[in-house]
Amino acid sequence: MKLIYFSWIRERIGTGEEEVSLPENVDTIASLFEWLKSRGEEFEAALEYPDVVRVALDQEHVDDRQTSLTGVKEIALFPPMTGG
Amino acid sequence: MKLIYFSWIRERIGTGEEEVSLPENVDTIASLFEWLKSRGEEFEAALEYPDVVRVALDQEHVDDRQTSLTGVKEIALFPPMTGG
Amino acid sequence: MTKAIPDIRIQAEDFDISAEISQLSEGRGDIGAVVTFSGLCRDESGTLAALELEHYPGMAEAEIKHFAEQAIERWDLCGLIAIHRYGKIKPGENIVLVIAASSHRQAAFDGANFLMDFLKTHAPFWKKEHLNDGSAGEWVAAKDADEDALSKWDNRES
Amino acid sequence: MTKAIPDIRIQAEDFDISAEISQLSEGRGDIGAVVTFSGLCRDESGTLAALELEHYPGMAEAEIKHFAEQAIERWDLCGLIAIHRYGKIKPGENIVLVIAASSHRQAAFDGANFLMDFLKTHAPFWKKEHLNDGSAGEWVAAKDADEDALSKWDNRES
Repeated sequence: MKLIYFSWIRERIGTGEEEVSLPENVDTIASLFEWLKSRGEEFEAALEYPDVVRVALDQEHVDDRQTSLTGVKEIALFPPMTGG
Repeated sequence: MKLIYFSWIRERIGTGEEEVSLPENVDTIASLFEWLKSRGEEFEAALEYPDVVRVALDQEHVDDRQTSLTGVKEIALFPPMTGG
Repeated sequence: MTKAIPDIRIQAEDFDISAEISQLSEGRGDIGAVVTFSGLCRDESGTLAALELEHYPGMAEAEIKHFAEQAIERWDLCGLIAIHRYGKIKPGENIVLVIAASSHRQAAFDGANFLMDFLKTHAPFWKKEHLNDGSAGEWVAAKDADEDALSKWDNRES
Repeated sequence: MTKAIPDIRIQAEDFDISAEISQLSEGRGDIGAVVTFSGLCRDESGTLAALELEHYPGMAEAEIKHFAEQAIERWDLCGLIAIHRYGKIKPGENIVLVIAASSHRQAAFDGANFLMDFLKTHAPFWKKEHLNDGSAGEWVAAKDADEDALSKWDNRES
């Protein structure tokens, strides 16, 4: 499973992407957030305000935090977009 | 007094502009229209549908047909504009 | 802040949009958005050979300037250019260009859109068609839809 | 009629608006209106040295394409180009370009405006400021106004 981070979330975590093996009980976005926060204070800082963190599963925006991660290959976390 | 005609009004009248001396009783746009129509069938054809004819006095649009012509130097008659 | 002065040109020649944008924005740090509108001559499904554009010199510039100044005032534009061509124009060629520059994007969109709506209905230009089959073309009729388009600028806070 | 295919590019390089318009309209007789939007880097009253734009490769193209296809469908556009730059961009330089071509002017305005609103809020780009005084810049915060701007495309007949 590939995790990708952008903008200040990337800066707080200290890396742009990583390969991880998720524990079996980490099967939704909500549980992913909990698991990430348990991995250290850089992750806690990045997810300090989880409501502002946007999520894309295999490059598609997903709002519902109960969405299943089954079959997903790439998860991206990033703040609200500021393009244009 | 200079009269200027554009588009199909110019074509029907057969000239783009002319210098005229208005009779004393021709002192509004409405009376100008009546006087022009008396000048021949080319003018009658040009003013056949007077409601669609637009008028500019000294290069300013004027809607009210009772507007006075006193002091006006240039009167233009033309159909609805189709620029852009 | 000094109000921007609209740059209005009535000309036979074509225009270069990139060059006009550069002229407007070069060396300025306050412009965040530039909207351009260019109107082109359509071929009307291949029937049209050219449009011939007649205008009222003097009044054409004055009318466009009048509405351009309204647009600058209403949307606090940084700059506004309007170029309208006259003479014979072939399908695919440019007829008109409006460029609005602003700090913010909606102001640039609205300023350009507003000026185009007024230009269509208030600027003294008339178009005559020249047809490909050689027959005498008609003067293009004014459209009610163009007149109706003006209403979107009534009583609206920008 | 075949639907137009949007031309989406994410690139470091600048773009030339006239060249892009030519590419879109050359040899076509059905295009009557071309609207371009270019977004430029402002200097924020002289405090900004540059913006640094980060993006999500792959998803950026896909997201813009998704909304570009919606715009083409909704306004029956003849053509649509979107170019978004990434990397370091200095004040006065271009960031983004949208070009919408249509037979009619309001469709071109609306198509370009719609795509810009969605690009601002849905395309995965993030801007970081680099300041002139050398201090570490902030990541630009998303604006509620940009989110609100989307509502004008709801439940509206075009």
